[in-house]
Formats: sequence, structure tokens, C-alpha cells
Amino acid sequence: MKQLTLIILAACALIMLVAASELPDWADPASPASSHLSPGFIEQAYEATHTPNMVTAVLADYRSYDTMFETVVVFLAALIIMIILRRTPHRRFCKILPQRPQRKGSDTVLKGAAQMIIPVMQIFALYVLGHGHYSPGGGFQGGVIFGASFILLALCYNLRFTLTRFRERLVLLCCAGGALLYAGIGALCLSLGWNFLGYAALAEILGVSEAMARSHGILAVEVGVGITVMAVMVSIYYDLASGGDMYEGL
Amino acid sequence: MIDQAPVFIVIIPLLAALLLVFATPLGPRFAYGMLVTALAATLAAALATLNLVVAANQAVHYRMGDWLPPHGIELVIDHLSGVVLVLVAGCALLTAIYSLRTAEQDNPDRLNQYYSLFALLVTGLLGMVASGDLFNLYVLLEISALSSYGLLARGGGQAYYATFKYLIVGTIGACFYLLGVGYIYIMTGSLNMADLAVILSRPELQESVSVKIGFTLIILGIWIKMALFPLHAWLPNAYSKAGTTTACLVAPLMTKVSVYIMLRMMFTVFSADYIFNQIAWSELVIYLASAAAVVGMLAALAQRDLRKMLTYIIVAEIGYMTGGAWLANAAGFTGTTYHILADGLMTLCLFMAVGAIIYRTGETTKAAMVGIFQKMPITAVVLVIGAASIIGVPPTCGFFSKWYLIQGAAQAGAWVFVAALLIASLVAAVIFFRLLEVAFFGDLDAAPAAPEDGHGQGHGPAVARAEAPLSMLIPMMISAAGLIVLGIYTREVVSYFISWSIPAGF
Amino acid sequence: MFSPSFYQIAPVIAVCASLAAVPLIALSGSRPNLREFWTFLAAGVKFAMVFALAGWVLAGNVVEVELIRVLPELSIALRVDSFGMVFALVSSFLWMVAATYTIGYMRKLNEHAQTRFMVCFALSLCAAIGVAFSANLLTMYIFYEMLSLSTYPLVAHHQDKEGRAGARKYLAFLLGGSVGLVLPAMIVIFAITGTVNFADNINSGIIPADTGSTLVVILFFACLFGFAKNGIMPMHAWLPGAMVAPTPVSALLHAVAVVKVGVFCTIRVMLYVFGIDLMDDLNLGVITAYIVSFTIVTASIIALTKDNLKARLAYSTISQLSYIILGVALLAPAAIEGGIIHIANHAFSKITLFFCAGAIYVATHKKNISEMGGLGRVMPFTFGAFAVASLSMIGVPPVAGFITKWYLLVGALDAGQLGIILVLLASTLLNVAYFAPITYHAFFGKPPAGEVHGGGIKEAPLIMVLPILLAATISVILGFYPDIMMQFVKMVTS
Amino acid sequence: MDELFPFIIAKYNYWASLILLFIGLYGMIAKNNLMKKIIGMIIFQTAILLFYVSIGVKQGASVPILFFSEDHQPLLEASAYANPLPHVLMLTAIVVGVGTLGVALAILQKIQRVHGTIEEDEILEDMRQ
Repeated sequence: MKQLTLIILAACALIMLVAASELPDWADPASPASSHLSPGFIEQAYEATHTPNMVTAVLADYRSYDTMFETVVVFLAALIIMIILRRTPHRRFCKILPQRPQRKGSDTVLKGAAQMIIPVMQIFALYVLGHGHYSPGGGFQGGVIFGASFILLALCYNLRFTLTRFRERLVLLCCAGGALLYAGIGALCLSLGWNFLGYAALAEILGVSEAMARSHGILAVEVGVGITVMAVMVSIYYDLASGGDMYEGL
Repeated sequence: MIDQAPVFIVIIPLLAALLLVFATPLGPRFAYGMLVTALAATLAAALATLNLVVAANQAVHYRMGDWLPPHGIELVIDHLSGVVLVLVAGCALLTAIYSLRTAEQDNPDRLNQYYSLFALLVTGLLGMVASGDLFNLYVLLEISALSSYGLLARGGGQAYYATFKYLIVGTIGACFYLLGVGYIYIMTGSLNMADLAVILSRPELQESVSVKIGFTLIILGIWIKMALFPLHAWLPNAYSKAGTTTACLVAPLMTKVSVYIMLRMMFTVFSADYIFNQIAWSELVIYLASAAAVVGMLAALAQRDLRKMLTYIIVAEIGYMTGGAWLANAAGFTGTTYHILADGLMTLCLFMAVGAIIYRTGETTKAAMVGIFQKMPITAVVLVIGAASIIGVPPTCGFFSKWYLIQGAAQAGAWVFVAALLIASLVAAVIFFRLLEVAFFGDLDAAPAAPEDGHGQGHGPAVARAEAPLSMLIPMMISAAGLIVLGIYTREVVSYFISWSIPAGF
Repeated sequence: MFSPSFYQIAPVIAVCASLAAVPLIALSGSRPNLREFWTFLAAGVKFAMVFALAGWVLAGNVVEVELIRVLPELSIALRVDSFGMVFALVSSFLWMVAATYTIGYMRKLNEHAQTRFMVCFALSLCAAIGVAFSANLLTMYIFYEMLSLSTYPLVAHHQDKEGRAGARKYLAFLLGGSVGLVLPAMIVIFAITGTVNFADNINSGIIPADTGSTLVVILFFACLFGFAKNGIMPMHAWLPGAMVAPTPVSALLHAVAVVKVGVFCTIRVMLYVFGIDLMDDLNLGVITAYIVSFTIVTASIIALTKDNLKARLAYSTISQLSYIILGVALLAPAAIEGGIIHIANHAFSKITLFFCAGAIYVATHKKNISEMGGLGRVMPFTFGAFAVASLSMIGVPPVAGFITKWYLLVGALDAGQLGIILVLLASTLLNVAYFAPITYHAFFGKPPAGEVHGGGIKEAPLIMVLPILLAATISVILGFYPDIMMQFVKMVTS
Repeated sequence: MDELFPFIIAKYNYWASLILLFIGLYGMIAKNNLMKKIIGMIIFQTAILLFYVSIGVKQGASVPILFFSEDHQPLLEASAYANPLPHVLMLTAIVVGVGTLGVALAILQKIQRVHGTIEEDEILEDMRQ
């Protein structure tokens, strides 16, 4: 059976490898992908959105509908993992949790390092998020770094301690809240008479030009993305690391 | 405001899903009310959109973020997608109403999160149907896929392994689709469906091997997603191990939306001419579809578990729809699209009826059917109507879709497919006949084992009335009535909606 | 008489009267008398409508009503013409008779689930009239299926293993034939011609002349065997199995409604879809005639071997049904008339026979012929009627069956089919051989050893004997005045 | 030979990602250990990411972030920047991949708990009992 799979897959691979000769050359500037839509993005994105980072502009404005669902995918992952793994009803659990004594151990170095690194990480995360308009970065990257700071906390201290700092219930609300912020901005544009996610609608409220309004809109949704991604990272870590019961963990 | 209706179809369930997480402290009844209200609003939006489409007699385009396609993403709703949106929203609403008891039974804790997943699945499905962008379609495909993994895994026990297999296979399917889109993107530089249709009609791309590979990958991916024989192995286990509400939601809609996506790809992105002259797999696909119909039904015949039986019937029905789409004529296309509607509704009807029977009796095999006519007469009637539709008894809608499919097959000279449809119908008749026989006669074969209660001549076991709760009965009755109404108004459905979508060249 | 608009509604009422009675019957299950009242009311309304329409049809009118247009080219529509009227008159009249009898039978035997029984009974009658008044193949198919499904609970009434086996066979043959053969044939006809409406006359049919002859032959035989209710061998096997049903069911459904619907549909398709001309061109008539001749003779021979009265009647039915198709297959006007009139003649005679069988069972709980020696002396009315009906079956003047035999023989002579004449003669002899002994045995035979017929056994209740006598009387009347039905039949062939 | 080498160079991005893709696919289909299936899945998805990202590369182009000249005028020339669209698409696809991976791992934990193993044949054996 395995051999058969191997043979079939190898045959398919061979066909596709040979057929690849028809595809445009590596880094060919004249390829359709580089010549059909992409010049439009490159040439108009700045004017329309005041965002020098075209990836951010395309991600959070031209294709912001995709990105909204991308955020939802992240939220969904956390939700599913929680619904599959989580065992104890969390409300009762959160009440007993703070009284539990912290684990004592000889990990002073770890804790000390964490105390130093975590604030820096978090500030850096905010920078990455906020600077996404000008440099590689944005909500996803910033959110991941921010989430990683909590994971670091959990690794260097322990899960229970982290849970007291960032309650599970709050994590879940943040997961949904970020996505809700994103969708809410879209709906706000809708209520201002523009289409869904047409940030230019914010120009009236903010008193800026439409391009600038788009830039602000991008920032706002990036914040939403950042919150969700951060919370989801933490939530997934909580559930996967403890197997869903929150007592044990790395 | 009314021209914003298309976007509401997608964002209402999305917002509901997000808000449901916040509404946890308000209790399960509030969550239920919220879900039902949101889905009712979604249905209203879908109807309003359909109305827009019919009034304008052309596709409605909605530009996300006011960006012009092909740079921006647009929603495109034409007659076909409008009807499918109404179907999806309607089925979801009925399932939501139905879920009052079963969802709480299956999810004593985390009901809100369960409902949130429910709403997200609906969002994904509706978004897929409405989308006019290949990549956006992929994202929403994954949303619906991921939420269905979550919902199906809620079944517990053996559901985990079944869901895992579904996850692996589903990911392969979705990634094939994504890779196919990559090929198309490389060759055209575009992702917008309407734009692609124009670009792909260029002669050099018609001949291109890479475009053919792209098309093959996309179609293979969709076939995996819709469980076309022989890629169906994941479906029966995954669906039959799930909770009742989940099964009622996932089973009728997921595969039907995949069929719709297949039609979209075949006839909107590519063209009938390209599919049937350049690709020219029709014969092979029709053989596959015929095999799917017969094998699916025969496998269903072999099942003891009621829900597993129904899931194999889905496999067979997928065969009907695929075959119809590849017949390359108007009758076949009409049959397929009409069958999307009919099958969505009848699968829902059957799953709800069987779910109610399982809910009341606790049995999952055909032993659950004993005395069902006395015990749950309304449910039994619903089951009979659903079964009649699957078999193809007039005037239920199942008859008319089969009519079109057979007519199309006869016109195309695909006699294998005609034979497969008839054999499948007959096997379906046997399947349901056996169930109803048990319901009618009681379990006669099992009677000798317990002779003391078999006094007289087995004149039907005397059983107390134990009808399903009203929250289950109402959606069931609506869906059963829908089967008949849809059947009676076949002409209207076909001439107002489907005939507009028949691709050029048929 | 009535305004023309009345005649537009009348067919709908005629079809739907028993359908409308269904919820009423179902809801008044706890009050048998009220329930029976609804049955009679529906039967009365139905017969009145059919009777009113009969006059209108006789005046040369044809009523067409479109109910629902399901597809752009396809509708569910009713049409009342002379051919349908023959069947509609017979079945709506006999429903009243049978309903009376049924009530007596069911109450006397204290059967279970009487409400369900009456509901299905009403449904099946709706279907039967629907078939009679169908304007196209689709409508006919729908009502045909409805009849199959609604009679299933009747056949399976006893809910035991025997009933299950019989009912399984019943549904397997009927649905297998209709879904497996008729449905595809219908759709192919639709694909070829673009319509499934019946032709206006029996000559032309609707199939274009340039259709490939192989395809036409396949379609024809798909329809001939697909309407399995017509009992042509080898699709007859359900009929003896279905005799497990209570006798009124056997009587009405298997002597009148079900089998006659099968025959009616077959003839409808032969004459109004394929048409005489096309059948003649392809020699389909002769082939069909010999196929059904085989059925006639074989079924008669099997009937000889049966001791169970109902089984013998069942095989007799199979044989007699083929007379009807034989007549039409000969394609000569006289033969067609003979065939069609036999729908009515056979219905009245056969229902009498079944009623008698039921009455005997109710009175004595006997099913086998060999046990009925001497019963004629204690049940004179029942066996008297039985004797009259047997004579009709055999074809002795002046009872109705003679008319059929006469026309069939004339038709066979016209068509020059000497082989068929021989078949008719042979089957008449066989009929004598399996019917005469029953009557003889009953009147002149001796009771089985150890049994003395005395005060223990008497006639069945009056409510059962009256319908028997009525049906037998009409058999005789139809023999004396065949024009009652023949005027409609003549309109078919003219 | 002189032509083959440039040819391979010109297409190697597709070849590399396709080979990776099939390795991943083989792992997903043929491996008995469910964890290895997941690893196959990651390889499979990553291959597609690479496939897409490689489309975006353009000869002589820089990252798609606008250059400003001395006098703060943006350099708006299509040939100067790589194609931003594949990056955007793959950002989304990465996220989807992560989501799927997380869900797969969660389900795997449950499988381990229910069946006591993550070897496929042992699970099937366990389910048969």
C-alpha cells in the first residue's frame, strides 16, 4: 500500500515537475503575476491609503475582507481547541485559582531573565504593530510577539501564575474582541453610508482626507488583529500545554 | 440600505458568532435566542439579496471596502448563488431552531462557544457562496472546514479519530485547491472570478498545460471536499459520529456548497467550452458519478446505524449532482442545481427526523424505528416524506431533480448514468422500505427471542405517544412541507432562478 | 344540465373527494359510525361527480383541467374522456359497494387498525380515479405510485410475517416495475417528443414516426412490463402474495382498483402514446398478443392446482386481465372494444367472487375449496352469487363475460389470428375446469368428515350479503344491456 | 547541457516546492503515526507557501515598501518592488495553516486520551473492540 502510494505520488510529481517548464521563469518581471494586478497595487496603494508598506495596504485595505476572516480563523482555532480540550468549567476554576500557592523552585535565573525580557518584548510588539505601515510588521506579527511574552512568562514561572495575570475568560474575550473590533470598524463604515470595510468613510469622523482615513482604518484593524492574535496564542498555549485542565503544564 | 443586503448575509452570522462569546453570562436560552434571531436576519438578508437579483435580472456585485475589482474583493450574487444562499441560510435557521434541546444535551457546558462555532460555519458557507474571489473563497472554505472540525469533534469518543481523518483529508483538499489557484494566479496574475473568466478565454491559456493542471487541482480539491466517490471515505465516519445538531447542520450543507463551488469553478471561472472541449473528462467523470450513486446507495443499504446510512446516501447524491454537472447540457445542469436545493432540504429533513428519533429512543440502529408510527407519528410522517423525496416519489422535489437528470442523461446518451440513477433510486426505496417495515411490523425477526410479549400475531407493539418536542417538530415539519412545495413549484424555481444560470453554449 | 364550468371542477372533486375525506376519517377514528359516514359521503360525492361527467362525456365532450404546471413543458393535468370514464364509473360505483361490504367484514372479524384501513382505502380510491382521469403520462405515473404506496398498508394489514413477505413482494414488483421501467421510459419519451400528453385518438400516438424502431420496441416493452399491476407474466408474482390481505382489500383492490389500474395504464399507453398505427407497423400487437396468451393459459393452469379459494381467484384474475390486454393488442376495433368492456365486466364478476370468498371466511373461517363441500346449502345466497359470477368468468350467456368473449372472438377473426382463437377456446375450457367444481362441490358435495353443517354456520351478515347480490345482479344486467358500458367504449374506437 | 542548466535555474523554485509538496503529501497519506501525518501536513502547507511566495519575486526589485527620495517624493515604479499580493495571500495562508495545526494537535491529544495511542493501526484495532 505504501509502495503504491509512493509510486502514484512520484508519477504525479514527475508530471507536475515536467509541466512546470511552462511556468514563467523565476523572478521574471514580465510574468502575468507581476504584470497584471501587482503594478496597480504598487502604483496606487500609497496614494489611496497613505501606507508605504504595500503589503500592509493590500492586506488590511484592498483585501481587508480576507484579513478579517483570517482573524476569524485565528479566533476559530482558539475556540475549537478550547471546545475540544477544555475540561473543567472555567468559572468555578478561576475562583479557586488565586489561592493556590505558587510553585517554589530554583529557577531564579529564568524568572529574572523573564522579568527583564518580557517588558521589552511587549513594547517591541507594540512597535511592530504600530510600525506596520512603514516596515515589515503589523497586527499578526505584533500579536504573535505579544502573545509570546505571555508564553515566556508561563514557561519561566508556571501556567497557574500566568493564569492569574491573564485570566482564561479574559483571553477568550480578547480573542473575540479583536475580531469584533475589526468587524465593528467594517460595520461602522457601513453605517456611515460606505460599503463594508470602506475606511474612507472614517474621513468624516476623523476630519482627515480619505487616504489618511484609510491609513487610520488600517491601523485600527491591525490593532484588532493584534489583540486577537495575542490572545489566541496565549489561549492555544494554555489549552495545548495543559491538555485542557489548566492544573498541569509546562 | 437595501443594496447593502449582500454583505449582511455574511456579517450578521459573523458578528453573532463573536458576540456569542461575550454573552456567556446571560445563559443558554439567551444564546439560543441570539443565534436564532441572527440566522433569521441572515435569511432575511439572503431573501432581500435574491430579490435584488431577480428585480435587476443580473448579478449583484458588492465591492468590499469600495475597492474596484479585480484589485479589491467583491461579492457576486447571481440567480444561482442567490438561491443557494437562501437554502443555506434557511437550513441553518431550521437547524438552529431545532437545536434547542439537542445542543444543550450535547454541550451541557460551553453552549455559547458551540453556537459560536455553529454561526461561524454558517458564515463560512454563506461567504463561500457569495464570494467572487478565488482566494477569498479559500479563506472561507477553511473557516467552514475548521469550524466543522470543531463541531464534529464535539461528538466525543470515536469522533476524534474520524474528525482527525477528516481534517487530514480536508486539508489535502483545501491545499489542492490553493495550489490550483496558485497555478491559475501564475498564469493569469488575477484572482477575481469575472476577471479570470475573461483572461482564461485567451487562446494561449486555453491550450496551456499549467492552466489545465491548475483546473485539475482545483477540481480534485473540491471533489475531496464534497466526498465524490472514490474520495468519500472520510465522510460517513465523520458525520455519523457527530452530535445531532452538528450532523443536521453539517451534513446537508457542506457537501452541497462544495457542489455549488464546483459549478462556479466549471462554468464561471472556466467555461463550458473549456471544460467539455479542452479538458474533456466528461465520460470519466460520469462513470465516477454513476459509481458514486450506486456504490453510495449500496453501502447505505449495508449500514445498521441510521445516521451512517444517511451519510452514505449523501455520497450517492453527490454522484447524482456531479454527473448532472458533467452531462454538458441544459437539462443536466438544471437537474444538478435543482438537486442542490432539493438534496439540501431532504438531507436536512431526514437528519432532523432521525435525530429526533434517536433523541427520543436513544437507539441509533433500526431498532429505533419500532412502533414509530404510534410513538412519534409526526416525526414518522416527516421521515416518510423525506424518504419519498430521496427515492424520487412525485410530487416531492426529489422526483423532479431526477427527472431533469435522467432527461439530461438521455439527451447526452449517458445510459450508464441513467441506469445508475434508477438503480440508486430502487436501492433507496429498499433502504427506506426496510426502515418503514420495521416501523410498521415491529422487529419481527427479533420477536422469537422474547416470546412472552409476542402474544397475538404481532399486531404492532402497543406504545405510548412520545412525540419529539415542539422545537424539533416545527423545523422538521417546515422542511418536509418545503420538500413538497419545492416539488410543486419546480417550474417557478427553474424558470425564475436556475434557467438564468445555465451557462452559455448549452 | 350543468354549466360547462361545473365540468371543469367536477373531475377535481371526483379525484379529491376521497382525499378530502382522509383527515376526517383519520380524526374520527374513535367514533366508527362517524368515520363510516365520511367514507360513504366521499364515495357518494365521488360517484355523483363521475356520473354527472359521464353524461357530459357521452354528449361528446372532453374535459381538460390543468392543476399544476410543474415544469415548463410538463404539467399535472386531468382529462376526462370516454376511455377513462369506463374505468372511473366502474371503480367509483364499486367503491360504494365495497365500502359497505368492508364495514361488515371488518366489524364482524373485529379487525385492528380499522381507521388506518379506511384511510388507506380512501387514498387508494383517490389514486384510482386519478389514474382514470389523467391527461398525461406524468399525472398517471404519480397516481399510479400513489396507489402502490397507499395500498401497501392494506396488503400488510395483518402485520405478521406472512403479511410482511406478501407486502414486500408486492412493493418490490410494483415499485421495481414503475421506477425501473416506466419512469425511464417516460423520461425518454419526454426527451424524444417533448411532451407526455396523451394523443387525442387511438391511432396516431405521440411518438414521431422517425423514431428508431429498436428504441420504440424497448420503450413499449418497458411500459408493458413496467406497469406490473397488470399481472402479465413474469411480473405477476406479487398478486398471489398480496392475497394475504383482508378479503375486502383483495376484492376491491386486486379485482378492481389495483390490477385494473395496471391494465388501464397499459392500454392507455398502448393506444394513446404509441398508437395503433405505430404498433401495427412494428408488429408489436401480435407479439403482445402471444405474450399475454401465454399468461392466460399458464395462469389458468396454475389456478387449477390451487386449493385456497383466494389463490385460485388470484390466478383467475391474472388470466382474465390478460384478456383485456389481448383484446387491445389484436388492434382490431371489435377486439379493442371487447378488451375495454372486459374492464367493467370482469370488475363486477370478480368482485362478486372475492366478496363471496370473504363472506365464506367470515361465516365459516374456511379458506380452502376442499373444505367447502356442502356449504352452498347453508349459504345459498353467497354461493348463488358465486355461481353467477363464475358463469360470467367462463363466458356463458347471458352473463356479462359472454359479451367480452364474443367481441374478442370477433376481433380475433377480424385480425385473422387463428392461434388466438384457439387460446380463447382453451382458456374457456380451463375456466370451466377451475370454477365449475367449486359451485358443484358447494351445492352437491359432502361436508368434510367429522363436520356437520347445522345451526353453527349461517349466512354472513346482511351488510355483506347485500353487496354480493348487488354486484352479481349488475353482472347479469351488463350481460343483458351491454350498451350501458359499450356506448363509452364505442366512443373510444370511433 | 548549456541550455539545461539555465533551465533548471529558471524553474528551481517550482521544483523545490513541488518536491516538498509531494514529500508532505506522502507523509500525510502513508504514515501510520498520526503525529507524523501532522508533520507531513505542515511540510505540505509550507511547500504551497513557498510556491506562492516565489511567484512574488521579481528581478531587480526590492521589498514592497515604498522608497522615498530625498525630497520625500515616493518612488512609484512597478518594476522597483516585488509583487506584494503573494505575500498578502501567504500571510493569510500561514494563519490558516497555524489554525489547522492547532486544531489537529488538540484532536490528537484527545485521540491519545481516548485510544491510548496515536498509531493508526492500533487505533483501528482499538475501535474494533
